[in-house]
Amino acid sequence: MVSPALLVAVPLGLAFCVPLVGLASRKAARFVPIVACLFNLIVSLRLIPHAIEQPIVANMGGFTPPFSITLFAGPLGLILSALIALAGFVVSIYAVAYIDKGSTTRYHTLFLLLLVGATGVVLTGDIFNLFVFFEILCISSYALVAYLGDRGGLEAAAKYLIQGAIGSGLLLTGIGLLYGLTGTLNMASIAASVGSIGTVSVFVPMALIIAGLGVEAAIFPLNAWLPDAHSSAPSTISAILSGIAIEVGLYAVVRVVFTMFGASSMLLFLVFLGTLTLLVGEMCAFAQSNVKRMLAYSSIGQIGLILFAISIASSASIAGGLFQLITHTLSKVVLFLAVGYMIYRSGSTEISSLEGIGKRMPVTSMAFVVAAFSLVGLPPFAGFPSKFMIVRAAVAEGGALFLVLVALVLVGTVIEGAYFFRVIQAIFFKKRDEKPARHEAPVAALVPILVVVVLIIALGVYPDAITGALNSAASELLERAHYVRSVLG
Amino acid sequence: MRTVFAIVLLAVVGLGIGLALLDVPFGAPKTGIGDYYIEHGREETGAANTVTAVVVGYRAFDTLGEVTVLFVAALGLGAVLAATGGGSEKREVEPASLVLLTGSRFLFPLIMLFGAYVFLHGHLTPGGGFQGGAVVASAFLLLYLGSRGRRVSRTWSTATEALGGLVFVVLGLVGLAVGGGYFLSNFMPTGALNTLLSAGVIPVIYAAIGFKVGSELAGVIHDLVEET
Amino acid sequence: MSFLHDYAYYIGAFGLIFIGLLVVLAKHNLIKVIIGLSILDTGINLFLISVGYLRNGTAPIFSRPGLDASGMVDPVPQALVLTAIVIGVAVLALALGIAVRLYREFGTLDLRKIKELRW
Amino acid sequence: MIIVVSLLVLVMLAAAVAALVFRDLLSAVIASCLVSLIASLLFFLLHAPDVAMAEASIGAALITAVFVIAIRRTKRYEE
Repeated sequence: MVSPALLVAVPLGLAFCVPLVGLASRKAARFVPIVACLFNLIVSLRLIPHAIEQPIVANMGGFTPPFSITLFAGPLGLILSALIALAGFVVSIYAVAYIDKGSTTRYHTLFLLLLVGATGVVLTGDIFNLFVFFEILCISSYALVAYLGDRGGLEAAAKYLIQGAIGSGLLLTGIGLLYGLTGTLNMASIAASVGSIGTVSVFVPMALIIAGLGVEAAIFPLNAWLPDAHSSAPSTISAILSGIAIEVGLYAVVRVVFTMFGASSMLLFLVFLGTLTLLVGEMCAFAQSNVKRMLAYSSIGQIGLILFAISIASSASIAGGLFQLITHTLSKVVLFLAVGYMIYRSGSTEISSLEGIGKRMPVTSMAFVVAAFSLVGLPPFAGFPSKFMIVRAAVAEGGALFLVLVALVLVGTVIEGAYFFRVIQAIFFKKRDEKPARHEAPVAALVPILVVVVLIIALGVYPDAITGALNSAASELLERAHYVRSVLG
Repeated sequence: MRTVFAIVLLAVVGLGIGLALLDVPFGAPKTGIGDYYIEHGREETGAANTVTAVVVGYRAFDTLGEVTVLFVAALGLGAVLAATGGGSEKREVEPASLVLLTGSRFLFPLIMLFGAYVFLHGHLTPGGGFQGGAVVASAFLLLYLGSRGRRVSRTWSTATEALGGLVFVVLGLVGLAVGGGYFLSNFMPTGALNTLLSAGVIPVIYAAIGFKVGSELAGVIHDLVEET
Repeated sequence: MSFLHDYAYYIGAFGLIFIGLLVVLAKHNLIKVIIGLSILDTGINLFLISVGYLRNGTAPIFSRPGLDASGMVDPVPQALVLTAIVIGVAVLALALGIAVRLYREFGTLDLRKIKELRW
Repeated sequence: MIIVVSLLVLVMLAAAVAALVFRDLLSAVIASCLVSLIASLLFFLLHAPDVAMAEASIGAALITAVFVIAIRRTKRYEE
């Protein structure tokens, strides 16, 4: 069995190689991220069965925890790292042809480092190490948002950077307080000792850490940066930010709340926050006329839905929430990648300018439709079983409160359906006078899109393929004592 | 309006932190992982400087992430400033004074030497790769202030950055291969305490970090100065 | 006096954090905001080091034999702050790069005006 | 000792306030450099010589230089 440290070390080493390869040949440098992602995908998928039996704990440097930094490769971490590698793989194939402006070697290095940061966050078992990898993720996303150097991108990057820096300041203050209180940084040993400290003293660092991470996770009052950043970045980066970065932020919040603090009193608050985020995101998305901004707001809505599902904190709801997370990543990757070439061909990001593009780019448009249907939750796509699981789990909680919340979630879904149908209508059913020739996206872009589309359909038809792994990921989150035991022995 | 809102928000946050701080008394002895590091740091890593033992020994993985953060920022800065190289009119360069010119030529090698000293002695005395790297970068800053003609070659500095990071990762992987299956484990003999050739891989890693940080910070200055 | 003895460093640290956040939240000039971030970082670092302090302690370096290990200050916050300083500098450098580019594109550093100029 | 520390803290906070109110960005940067320098002294008094070195060389010296270069490339006064 390979050490999970390789999941971070090998892509990181390859990322340091990209500029060196780039000195020799700029063309060759574009393929390094593909290799790194493929490696991570294979290793993560091979480790998942082991991790379901027993979480793999790797101690850095050979010291014993809590004195070393540990990597905790449980089912949850490995599923997410496989998802990151998959999305990175698909997007980096697409980027080979799509990214042709600016210093492309720097783009590919930053892109790979962003994925390294995300992988580190989902695997680490140390709160300060989480902060460090979080910064890698954030700083490379600031730089990539500004990559094109146009007005919108620069402004969005500046806003994103300021808000992100405040967030990481809060996070670091929280970590400092927590270290002062517990005398340790290892998440398992914090979890073991947090019960013996006064409630107020624990609440303050927890609030600081959640607020700090919440900026990146785009939870409702902290998400002002997101629509600009996601809509101004190059489409490949929008896909990764939307499909990976905010999910990783959400993972960090969930990990901190569930495993580190075991804060069951926070959960109801997070359920409300999730519902609120969902409704705000979907309503704002409905009001947009720019297709990329619409997708960005839709990401806020989806994050709200995932937060809602996970915070219900029953085994079924967490599994549903994680399934929704996977669905969202796959769908958003397809949507942003498809939209990338649609915008390129039509020359504008307005929804109205996409009219009739279904005739010019039928395959890309069909991929867009599949992903949109999946996000809305229509069968036979992956979004249907995931949304169904969430709704069923929420209703099973019982009580009028959850029925109301489920109703609100369904309202959100209806709004989501409405704005996606509006776009689909523009793409296919609006008539344009002239007869434009067919002009598809290049094959290098279509292949990755179609691979994910096939995955979306396969998961929709046969969801049982991953529900087993998701259930054990859910129990990893719910059983704190088991987490502490497997790290500290 | 915005200022008032900010102050109210900060007051609430400050009150909460103040309450939590009552449980973290200033200057009192605390029982945490720090005691273990002080007690066992010398024999487990061979570094006389316990802070270095923690930074490059126990928490070397953090440090790997940290050099990556700086790498990301230097690259990102380069990418942002390089994007759409519009009109690149040459800016007028006022000549530096004779004192600065001569001084910078004289001081440059001395500062470089001092920087190398700082990062090579990180396991013995205060200092290390980051401080030494910053000193090296300040030598380049002086070069930019003094002799206007001399420039860092961005190709070479990028290569140094990437190689420094690569050395760190490869040392970690060698540790994984021969050091009992642990990434970043100290596989070299730790030697006698308080000598230059002690603490196993720590001086090697700190030297790599020193070169890397120095070239990254020099590259940041270069990118901003040359930006047109 | 004993109040100062106990809280002087905490007051300094949280004073800096407070002022830094105030600059970031209340100012509109981008470079001023970045200065605020730098003050915020310094305050957080000072706070972390204060957490690890031990009264009448010594620096955690065995520079000569015979130093008492029990009287040393906690090395962990120092290691964390080393990391945090470098990360802070990385963010500041990138932010300044973006500010320089923004000025070239918009001709102003005022965040309100930049918003108006857009499209 | 405590009087020295209190005075240093006071000067540091005053410098930070100065950085807040100065309209001249160059003066504000110098004030924030002073904040870093005093913080580095305080680190030294807190028995953290490693951090003091890092703060003095990176936080006070280099980043101030980068700020000054950036201000030269943009505008000196806040409007």
